[in-house]
Amino acid sequence: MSGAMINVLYFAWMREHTGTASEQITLPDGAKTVGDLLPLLMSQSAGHALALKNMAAVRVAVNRNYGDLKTVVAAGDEIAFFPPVTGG
Amino acid sequence: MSGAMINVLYFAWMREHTGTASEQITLPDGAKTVGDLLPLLMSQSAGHALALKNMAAVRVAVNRNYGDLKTVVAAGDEIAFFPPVTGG
Amino acid sequence: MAVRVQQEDFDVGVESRTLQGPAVGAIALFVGTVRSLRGDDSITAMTLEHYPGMTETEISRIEDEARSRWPLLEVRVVHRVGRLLAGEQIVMVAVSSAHRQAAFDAAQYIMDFLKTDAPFWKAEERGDQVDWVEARQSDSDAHAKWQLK
Amino acid sequence: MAVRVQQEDFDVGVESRTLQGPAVGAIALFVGTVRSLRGDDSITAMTLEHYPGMTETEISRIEDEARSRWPLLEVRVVHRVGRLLAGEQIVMVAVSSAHRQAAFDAAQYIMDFLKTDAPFWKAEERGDQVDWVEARQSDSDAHAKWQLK
Repeated sequence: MSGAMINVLYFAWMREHTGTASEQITLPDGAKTVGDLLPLLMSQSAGHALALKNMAAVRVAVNRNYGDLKTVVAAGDEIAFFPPVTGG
Repeated sequence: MSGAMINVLYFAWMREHTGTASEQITLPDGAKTVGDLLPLLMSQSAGHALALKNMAAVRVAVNRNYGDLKTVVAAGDEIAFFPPVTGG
Repeated sequence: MAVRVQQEDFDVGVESRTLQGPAVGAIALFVGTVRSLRGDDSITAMTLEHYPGMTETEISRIEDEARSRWPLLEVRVVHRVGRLLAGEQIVMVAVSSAHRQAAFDAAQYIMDFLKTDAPFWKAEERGDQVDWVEARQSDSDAHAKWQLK
Repeated sequence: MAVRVQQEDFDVGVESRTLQGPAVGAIALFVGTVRSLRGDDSITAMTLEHYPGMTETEISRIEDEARSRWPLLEVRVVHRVGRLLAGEQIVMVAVSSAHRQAAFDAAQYIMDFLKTDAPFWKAEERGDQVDWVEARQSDSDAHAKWQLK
Protein backbone atom coordinates (compact mmCIF):
# COMPACT_ATOMS: atom_id res chain seq x y z
CA MET A 1 0.00 0.00 0.00
CA SER A 2 1.17 3.60 -0.51
CA GLY A 3 1.93 5.20 2.86
CA ALA A 4 0.14 8.20 4.33
CA MET A 5 2.18 11.32 3.49
CA ILE A 6 2.99 14.27 5.71
CA ASN A 7 4.74 17.51 4.76
CA VAL A 8 7.68 18.59 6.93
CA LEU A 9 8.98 22.18 6.94
CA TYR A 10 12.22 23.64 8.34
CA PHE A 11 13.03 27.30 8.94
CA ALA A 12 16.06 29.51 9.62
CA TRP A 13 19.19 27.57 10.69
CA MET A 14 17.23 24.29 10.69
CA ARG A 15 16.53 24.81 6.99
CA GLU A 16 20.23 25.46 6.42
CA HIS A 17 21.27 22.37 8.41
CA THR A 18 18.81 20.02 6.70
CA GLY A 19 19.43 21.62 3.31
CA THR A 20 15.70 21.68 2.63
CA ALA A 21 12.78 23.97 3.35
CA SER A 22 10.16 21.30 2.82
CA GLU A 23 10.04 17.54 2.37
CA GLN A 24 7.29 14.93 1.96
CA ILE A 25 7.71 11.87 4.13
CA THR A 26 5.68 8.71 4.60
CA LEU A 27 4.18 8.47 8.06
CA PRO A 28 6.05 5.52 9.64
CA ASP A 29 3.97 2.54 10.76
CA GLY A 30 2.76 3.07 14.30
CA ALA A 31 3.84 6.73 14.44
CA LYS A 32 1.20 8.70 16.36
CA THR A 33 2.99 11.88 17.49
CA VAL A 34 5.57 14.40 16.34
CA GLY A 35 8.13 12.68 18.58
CA ASP A 36 7.50 9.38 16.77
CA LEU A 37 8.68 11.00 13.51
CA LEU A 38 12.10 12.03 14.80
CA PRO A 39 14.04 8.78 14.17
CA LEU A 40 12.98 8.79 10.51
CA LEU A 41 13.66 12.51 10.07
CA MET A 42 17.07 12.31 11.74
CA SER A 43 18.06 9.44 9.46
CA GLN A 44 17.58 11.54 6.32
CA SER A 45 21.06 13.15 6.55
CA ALA A 46 23.81 14.20 8.95
CA GLY A 47 22.39 17.74 8.72
CA HIS A 48 18.96 16.49 9.73
CA ALA A 49 20.48 14.68 12.71
CA LEU A 50 22.33 17.84 13.73
CA ALA A 51 19.26 20.06 13.31
CA LEU A 52 17.00 17.82 15.36
CA LYS A 53 19.38 16.55 18.02
CA ASN A 54 18.46 19.12 20.68
CA MET A 55 14.69 19.38 20.62
CA ALA A 56 14.72 21.63 23.70
CA ALA A 57 16.00 24.38 21.36
CA VAL A 58 13.40 23.67 18.67
CA ARG A 59 9.77 24.70 18.36
CA VAL A 60 7.14 22.59 16.64
CA ALA A 61 3.97 23.53 14.79
CA VAL A 62 1.36 21.11 13.46
CA ASN A 63 -0.90 22.55 10.80
CA ARG A 64 0.33 26.05 11.66
CA ASN A 65 -0.49 25.84 15.36
CA TYR A 66 2.12 25.46 18.06
CA GLY A 67 2.52 21.92 19.34
CA ASP A 68 5.18 19.77 20.93
CA LEU A 69 6.65 16.27 20.66
CA LYS A 70 3.43 14.78 22.03
CA THR A 71 1.14 16.45 19.48
CA VAL A 72 -0.74 13.86 17.42
CA VAL A 73 -0.01 13.71 13.69
CA ALA A 74 -2.08 12.25 10.86
CA ALA A 75 -1.88 11.83 7.12
CA GLY A 76 -1.89 15.15 5.28
CA ASP A 77 -0.58 17.14 8.23
CA GLU A 78 1.97 19.94 7.87
CA ILE A 79 4.67 19.62 10.56
CA ALA A 80 7.09 22.51 10.99
CA PHE A 81 10.35 22.63 12.97
CA PHE A 82 12.01 25.94 13.72
CA PRO A 83 14.21 27.75 16.25
CA PRO A 84 12.73 30.12 18.82
CA VAL A 85 11.39 33.11 16.90
CA THR A 86 13.28 36.41 16.60
CA GLY A 87 11.00 38.76 14.70
CA GLY A 88 9.64 42.18 15.61
CA MET B 1 6.70 106.65 44.79
CA SER B 2 5.43 104.61 41.85
CA GLY B 3 4.49 101.12 43.05
CA ALA B 4 6.22 97.91 42.00
CA MET B 5 4.24 96.33 39.14
CA ILE B 6 3.41 92.70 38.57
CA ASN B 7 1.73 91.12 35.55
CA VAL B 8 -1.26 88.86 36.20
CA LEU B 9 -2.51 86.33 33.61
CA TYR B 10 -5.76 84.37 33.45
CA PHE B 11 -6.55 81.38 31.24
CA ALA B 12 -9.58 79.39 30.06
CA TRP B 13 -12.75 80.02 32.08
CA MET B 14 -10.85 82.32 34.47
CA ARG B 15 -10.02 84.58 31.52
CA GLU B 16 -13.68 84.57 30.54
CA HIS B 17 -14.85 85.35 34.10
CA THR B 18 -12.35 88.18 34.65
CA GLY B 19 -12.84 89.49 31.12
CA THR B 20 -9.09 89.87 30.72
CA ALA B 21 -6.16 87.69 29.68
CA SER B 22 -3.56 89.92 31.30
CA GLU B 23 -3.47 92.89 33.67
CA GLN B 24 -0.76 94.97 35.32
CA ILE B 25 -1.29 95.60 39.01
CA THR B 26 0.70 97.44 41.63
CA LEU B 27 2.09 95.14 44.29
CA PRO B 28 0.12 96.10 47.43
CA ASP B 29 2.11 97.39 50.43
CA GLY B 30 3.19 94.48 52.59
CA ALA B 31 2.16 91.81 50.03
CA LYS B 32 4.73 89.02 50.09
CA THR B 33 2.97 86.00 48.55
CA VAL B 34 0.48 85.08 45.85
CA GLY B 35 -2.17 84.75 48.57
CA ASP B 36 -1.54 88.33 49.66
CA LEU B 37 -2.59 89.54 46.18
CA LEU B 38 -6.03 87.93 46.24
CA PRO B 39 -8.00 90.70 48.03
CA LEU B 40 -6.81 93.30 45.51
CA LEU B 41 -7.41 91.00 42.52
CA MET B 42 -10.88 90.00 43.70
CA SER B 43 -11.83 93.67 44.13
CA GLN B 44 -11.23 94.40 40.44
CA SER B 45 -14.69 93.16 39.34
CA ALA B 46 -17.50 90.77 40.20
CA GLY B 47 -16.05 88.44 37.58
CA HIS B 48 -12.65 88.50 39.28
CA ALA B 49 -14.30 87.71 42.61
CA LEU B 50 -16.14 84.76 41.03
CA ALA B 51 -13.03 83.46 39.24
CA LEU B 52 -10.87 83.55 42.37
CA LYS B 53 -13.36 82.58 45.06
CA ASN B 54 -12.50 78.86 45.13
CA MET B 55 -8.73 78.67 45.01
CA ALA B 56 -8.84 74.91 45.58
CA ALA B 57 -9.99 74.66 41.93
CA VAL B 58 -7.30 77.02 40.64
CA ARG B 59 -3.64 76.45 39.82
CA VAL B 60 -1.00 79.14 40.20
CA ALA B 61 2.25 79.74 38.34
CA VAL B 62 4.87 82.34 39.20
CA ASN B 63 7.25 83.21 36.39
CA ARG B 64 6.02 80.13 34.47
CA ASN B 65 6.72 77.63 37.25
CA TYR B 66 4.01 76.02 39.31
CA GLY B 67 3.53 77.61 42.72
CA ASP B 68 0.78 78.05 45.28
CA LEU B 69 -0.72 80.71 47.53
CA LYS B 70 2.42 80.75 49.66
CA THR B 71 4.82 81.35 46.76
CA VAL B 72 6.74 84.61 47.23
CA VAL B 73 6.12 87.38 44.69
CA ALA B 74 8.28 90.37 43.81
CA ALA B 75 8.20 93.33 41.46
CA GLY B 76 8.31 92.31 37.80
CA ASP B 77 6.93 88.84 38.42
CA GLU B 78 4.43 87.16 36.10
CA ILE B 79 1.64 85.51 38.12
CA ALA B 80 -0.77 83.19 36.27
CA PHE B 81 -4.07 81.76 37.48
CA PHE B 82 -5.70 78.90 35.60
CA PRO B 83 -7.97 75.88 36.00
CA PRO B 84 -6.56 72.34 36.17
CA VAL B 85 -5.11 71.61 32.75
CA THR B 86 -6.95 69.52 30.13
CA GLY B 87 -4.57 69.19 27.18
CA GLY B 88 -3.21 66.15 25.43
CA MET C 1 13.90 71.92 20.38
CA ALA C 2 12.04 68.68 20.85
CA VAL C 3 8.75 70.43 21.77
CA ARG C 4 6.52 72.20 19.27
CA VAL C 5 3.21 73.98 19.90
CA GLN C 6 1.48 74.83 16.65
CA GLN C 7 -1.87 75.36 14.96
CA GLU C 8 -0.96 73.26 11.89
CA ASP C 9 -1.46 69.53 11.62
CA PHE C 10 1.52 67.18 11.75
CA ASP C 11 2.48 63.98 9.90
CA VAL C 12 3.25 61.05 12.20
CA GLY C 13 5.28 59.35 9.48
CA VAL C 14 7.54 62.37 9.01
CA GLU C 15 7.97 62.81 12.77
CA SER C 16 8.74 59.13 13.23
CA ARG C 17 11.49 59.23 10.60
CA THR C 18 13.22 62.15 12.35
CA LEU C 19 13.63 59.96 15.46
CA GLN C 20 15.62 57.36 13.54
CA GLY C 21 19.35 56.85 14.05
CA PRO C 22 22.03 54.12 14.13
CA ALA C 23 21.45 53.29 17.83
CA VAL C 24 17.62 53.24 17.50
CA GLY C 25 15.81 49.90 17.59
CA ALA C 26 12.44 51.05 18.90
CA ILE C 27 10.15 54.03 18.39
CA ALA C 28 7.00 54.39 20.49
CA LEU C 29 4.46 56.95 19.41
CA PHE C 30 1.20 58.21 20.82
CA VAL C 31 -1.35 60.29 18.93
CA GLY C 32 -4.32 61.90 20.67
CA THR C 33 -7.28 62.79 18.46
CA VAL C 34 -10.53 64.73 18.84
CA ARG C 35 -12.96 62.00 19.83
CA SER C 36 -16.42 62.80 18.51
CA LEU C 37 -18.58 60.04 20.00
CA ARG C 38 -19.07 60.12 23.78
CA GLY C 39 -21.66 57.48 24.53
CA ASP C 40 -24.96 59.05 23.41
CA ASP C 41 -23.31 62.42 23.04
CA SER C 42 -21.09 63.81 20.29
CA ILE C 43 -18.84 66.82 19.84
CA THR C 44 -18.17 68.61 16.58
CA ALA C 45 -14.98 70.50 17.44
CA MET C 46 -12.78 71.73 20.24
CA THR C 47 -10.62 74.78 20.81
CA LEU C 48 -7.29 74.49 22.59
CA GLU C 49 -5.64 77.37 24.42
CA HIS C 50 -2.27 77.29 26.17
CA TYR C 51 0.19 79.40 28.17
CA PRO C 52 2.98 80.25 25.71
CA GLY C 53 6.38 80.03 27.31
CA MET C 54 5.25 77.95 30.26
CA THR C 55 4.01 75.11 28.02
CA GLU C 56 7.42 74.58 26.43
CA THR C 57 9.16 74.86 29.81
CA GLU C 58 6.87 72.27 31.43
CA ILE C 59 7.13 69.78 28.57
CA SER C 60 10.92 70.12 28.49
CA ARG C 61 10.96 69.48 32.22
CA ILE C 62 8.82 66.34 31.73
CA GLU C 63 11.20 65.21 28.96
CA ASP C 64 14.19 65.72 31.29
CA GLU C 65 12.48 63.60 33.97
CA ALA C 66 11.82 60.86 31.43
CA ARG C 67 15.43 60.94 30.26
CA SER C 68 16.59 60.55 33.86
CA ARG C 69 14.49 57.36 34.16
CA TRP C 70 15.12 55.64 30.81
CA PRO C 71 17.97 55.52 28.24
CA LEU C 72 16.22 57.53 25.53
CA LEU C 73 17.66 58.70 22.23
CA GLU C 74 15.20 61.19 20.71
CA VAL C 75 12.04 62.68 22.17
CA ARG C 76 9.53 64.69 20.13
CA VAL C 77 6.33 66.32 21.42
CA VAL C 78 3.98 68.20 19.08
CA HIS C 79 0.81 69.76 20.50
CA ARG C 80 -1.72 71.65 18.44
CA VAL C 81 -3.67 74.71 19.59
CA GLY C 82 -6.63 76.59 18.12
CA ARG C 83 -9.87 75.10 16.78
CA LEU C 84 -9.75 71.42 15.79
CA LEU C 85 -12.58 69.46 14.20
CA ALA C 86 -13.77 66.00 15.25
CA GLY C 87 -11.23 63.37 14.22
CA GLU C 88 -8.28 65.75 13.93
CA GLN C 89 -4.94 65.05 15.57
CA ILE C 90 -4.30 67.00 18.81
CA VAL C 91 -1.00 65.78 20.20
CA MET C 92 1.86 63.45 19.38
CA VAL C 93 4.51 62.08 21.73
CA ALA C 94 7.29 60.06 20.11
CA VAL C 95 10.29 58.48 21.78
CA SER C 96 13.17 56.45 20.36
CA SER C 97 15.44 54.09 22.23
CA ALA C 98 17.61 51.03 21.65
CA HIS C 99 14.92 48.72 23.08
CA ARG C 100 11.15 48.79 23.17
CA GLN C 101 10.43 48.75 26.91
CA ALA C 102 12.14 52.09 27.53
CA ALA C 103 10.42 53.66 24.53
CA PHE C 104 6.96 52.43 25.57
CA ASP C 105 7.39 53.42 29.22
CA ALA C 106 8.76 56.86 28.44
CA ALA C 107 6.04 57.67 25.88
CA GLN C 108 3.39 56.74 28.44
CA TYR C 109 5.14 58.69 31.21
CA ILE C 110 5.41 61.81 29.08
CA MET C 111 1.72 61.60 28.07
CA ASP C 112 0.62 61.07 31.68
CA PHE C 113 2.53 64.11 32.92
CA LEU C 114 1.61 66.22 29.90
CA LYS C 115 -2.05 65.56 30.75
CA THR C 116 -1.69 66.86 34.31
CA ASP C 117 1.10 69.45 34.08
CA ALA C 118 1.30 71.06 30.64
CA PRO C 119 -0.82 74.25 30.61
CA PHE C 120 -3.36 73.52 27.88
CA TRP C 121 -7.13 73.91 28.16
CA LYS C 122 -9.84 72.50 25.93
CA ALA C 123 -13.28 73.89 25.21
CA GLU C 124 -15.62 71.43 23.46
CA GLU C 125 -18.38 72.30 21.00
CA ARG C 126 -21.69 70.44 21.02
CA GLY C 127 -23.78 72.16 18.37
CA ASP C 128 -23.98 75.82 19.51
CA GLN C 129 -22.84 75.03 23.04
CA VAL C 130 -19.21 75.50 24.08
CA ASP C 131 -17.98 74.09 27.39
CA TRP C 132 -14.60 74.08 29.05
CA VAL C 133 -13.49 70.52 29.72
CA GLU C 134 -13.07 69.59 33.36
CA ALA C 135 -9.90 67.82 34.49
CA ARG C 136 -10.36 64.06 34.80
CA GLN C 137 -9.62 62.10 37.95
CA SER C 138 -8.25 59.25 35.81
CA ASP C 139 -5.51 61.59 34.59
CA SER C 140 -4.50 62.46 38.15
CA ASP C 141 -4.47 58.75 38.94
CA ALA C 142 -2.29 57.99 35.91
CA HIS C 143 0.11 60.71 37.06
CA ALA C 144 0.14 59.45 40.64
CA LYS C 145 0.99 55.86 39.73
CA TRP C 146 4.50 56.95 38.59
CA GLN C 147 5.31 58.19 42.09
CA LEU C 148 5.04 54.61 43.34
CA LYS C 149 7.60 53.19 40.94
CA MET D 1 -7.18 41.93 7.35
CA ALA D 2 -5.39 43.82 10.08
CA VAL D 3 -2.12 41.90 9.60
CA ARG D 4 0.22 42.41 6.64
CA VAL D 5 3.53 40.66 5.93
CA GLN D 6 5.38 42.37 3.10
CA GLN D 7 8.77 43.16 1.65
CA GLU D 8 7.92 46.84 0.97
CA ASP D 9 8.41 49.63 3.45
CA PHE D 10 5.36 51.24 5.11
CA ASP D 11 4.43 54.81 6.07
CA VAL D 12 3.55 55.21 9.75
CA GLY D 13 1.58 58.39 9.00
CA VAL D 14 -0.62 56.64 6.44
CA GLU D 15 -1.16 53.65 8.75
CA SER D 16 -2.00 55.91 11.69
CA ARG D 17 -4.67 57.74 9.68
CA THR D 18 -6.41 54.49 8.75
CA LEU D 19 -6.94 53.79 12.48
CA GLN D 20 -8.91 57.02 12.93
CA GLY D 21 -12.67 57.06 13.55
CA PRO D 22 -15.37 58.96 15.47
CA ALA D 23 -14.92 56.90 18.65
CA VAL D 24 -11.10 57.10 18.59
CA GLY D 25 -9.33 59.36 21.08
CA ALA D 26 -5.99 57.58 21.29
CA ILE D 27 -3.64 55.82 18.88
CA ALA D 28 -0.56 54.02 20.20
CA LEU D 29 2.06 52.96 17.67
CA PHE D 30 5.27 51.04 17.87
CA VAL D 31 7.92 50.89 15.16
CA GLY D 32 10.85 48.49 15.32
CA THR D 33 13.88 49.41 13.23
CA VAL D 34 17.16 47.74 12.23
CA ARG D 35 19.53 48.92 14.94
CA SER D 36 23.01 49.25 13.55
CA LEU D 37 25.08 50.10 16.65
CA ARG D 38 25.46 47.33 19.25
CA GLY D 39 27.98 48.61 21.74
CA ASP D 40 31.33 48.29 19.96
CA ASP D 41 29.76 46.20 17.24
CA SER D 42 27.65 47.22 14.26
CA ILE D 43 25.47 45.46 11.72
CA THR D 44 24.91 46.53 8.13
CA ALA D 45 21.74 44.65 7.27
CA MET D 46 19.46 41.80 8.29
CA THR D 47 17.32 39.30 6.44
CA LEU D 48 13.94 38.26 7.79
CA GLU D 49 12.28 34.97 6.96
CA HIS D 50 8.86 33.81 8.13
CA TYR D 51 6.36 30.97 7.95
CA PRO D 52 3.67 32.14 5.52
CA GLY D 53 0.22 31.22 6.70
CA MET D 54 1.21 30.55 10.29
CA THR D 55 2.47 34.12 10.78
CA GLU D 56 -0.87 35.67 9.93
CA THR D 57 -2.72 33.07 12.04
CA GLU D 58 -0.53 33.71 15.09
CA ILE D 59 -0.72 37.50 14.87
CA SER D 60 -4.51 37.34 14.43
CA ARG D 61 -4.68 35.15 17.52
CA ILE D 62 -2.58 37.67 19.47
CA GLU D 63 -4.88 40.45 18.26
CA ASP D 64 -7.94 38.48 19.43
CA GLU D 65 -6.34 38.02 22.86
CA ALA D 66 -5.63 41.76 23.08
CA ARG D 67 -9.21 42.58 22.08
CA SER D 68 -10.49 40.29 24.85
CA ARG D 69 -8.46 42.29 27.41
CA TRP D 70 -9.00 45.90 26.27
CA PRO D 71 -11.75 47.84 24.45
CA LEU D 72 -9.90 48.35 21.17
CA LEU D 73 -11.21 49.90 17.98
CA GLU D 74 -8.67 49.22 15.23
CA VAL D 75 -5.53 47.09 15.28
CA ARG D 76 -2.93 47.09 12.51
CA VAL D 77 0.25 45.00 12.34
CA VAL D 78 2.70 45.31 9.45
CA HIS D 79 5.84 43.18 9.44
CA ARG D 80 8.47 43.29 6.72
CA VAL D 81 10.43 40.30 5.40
CA GLY D 82 13.45 39.99 3.14
CA ARG D 83 16.70 41.94 3.36
CA LEU D 84 16.58 45.22 5.29
CA LEU D 85 19.42 47.70 5.67
CA ALA D 86 20.52 49.36 8.91
CA GLY D 87 17.99 51.98 9.98
CA GLU D 88 15.08 50.55 7.99
CA GLN D 89 11.67 49.91 9.53
CA ILE D 90 10.97 46.24 10.38
CA VAL D 91 7.61 46.15 12.12
CA MET D 92 4.73 48.40 13.12
CA VAL D 93 1.99 47.72 15.65
CA ALA D 94 -0.76 50.33 15.86
CA VAL D 95 -3.84 50.28 18.07
CA SER D 96 -6.69 52.76 18.43
CA SER D 97 -9.06 53.11 21.36
CA ALA D 98 -11.25 55.71 23.06
CA HIS D 99 -8.63 56.26 25.79
CA ARG D 100 -4.87 56.09 25.92
CA GLN D 101 -4.28 53.45 28.60
CA ALA D 102 -5.96 50.68 26.60
CA ALA D 103 -4.12 51.71 23.42
CA PHE D 104 -0.71 51.77 25.15
CA ASP D 105 -1.24 48.49 26.99
CA ALA D 106 -2.54 46.65 23.93
CA ALA D 107 0.26 47.87 21.65
CA GLN D 108 2.82 46.67 24.19
CA TYR D 109 1.02 43.36 24.70
CA ILE D 110 0.86 42.69 20.96
CA MET D 111 4.56 43.50 20.53
CA ASP D 112 5.55 41.29 23.47
CA PHE D 113 3.64 38.30 22.09
CA LEU D 114 4.68 38.96 18.51
CA LYS D 115 8.32 38.78 19.69
CA THR D 116 7.86 35.34 21.26
CA ASP D 117 5.11 33.73 19.16
CA ALA D 118 5.06 35.05 15.58
CA PRO D 119 7.21 32.81 13.36
CA PHE D 120 9.83 35.24 12.06
CA TRP D 121 13.60 34.72 12.10
CA LYS D 122 16.36 37.26 11.63
CA ALA D 123 19.84 36.75 10.25
CA GLU D 124 22.19 39.69 10.85
CA GLU D 125 25.05 40.79 8.59
CA ARG D 126 28.32 42.04 10.03
CA GLY D 127 30.51 42.70 7.03
CA ASP D 128 30.73 39.32 5.23
CA GLN D 129 29.49 37.36 8.22
CA VAL D 130 25.82 36.34 8.50
CA ASP D 131 24.47 34.98 11.80
CA TRP D 132 21.03 33.86 12.85
CA VAL D 133 19.85 35.90 15.82
CA GLU D 134 19.29 33.98 19.03
CA ALA D 135 16.06 34.46 20.97
CA ARG D 136 16.46 36.86 23.89
CA GLN D 137 15.60 35.99 27.46
CA SER D 138 14.26 39.52 27.95
CA ASP D 139 11.59 38.78 25.34
CA SER D 140 10.48 35.65 27.18
CA ASP D 141 10.37 37.68 30.38
CA ALA D 142 8.28 40.41 28.72
CA HIS D 143 5.88 37.72 27.51
CA ALA D 144 5.72 36.05 30.92
CA LYS D 145 4.83 39.23 32.81
CA TRP D 146 1.38 39.33 31.13
CA GLN D 147 0.48 35.97 32.69
CA LEU D 148 0.64 37.61 36.12
CA LYS D 149 -1.87 40.36 35.35
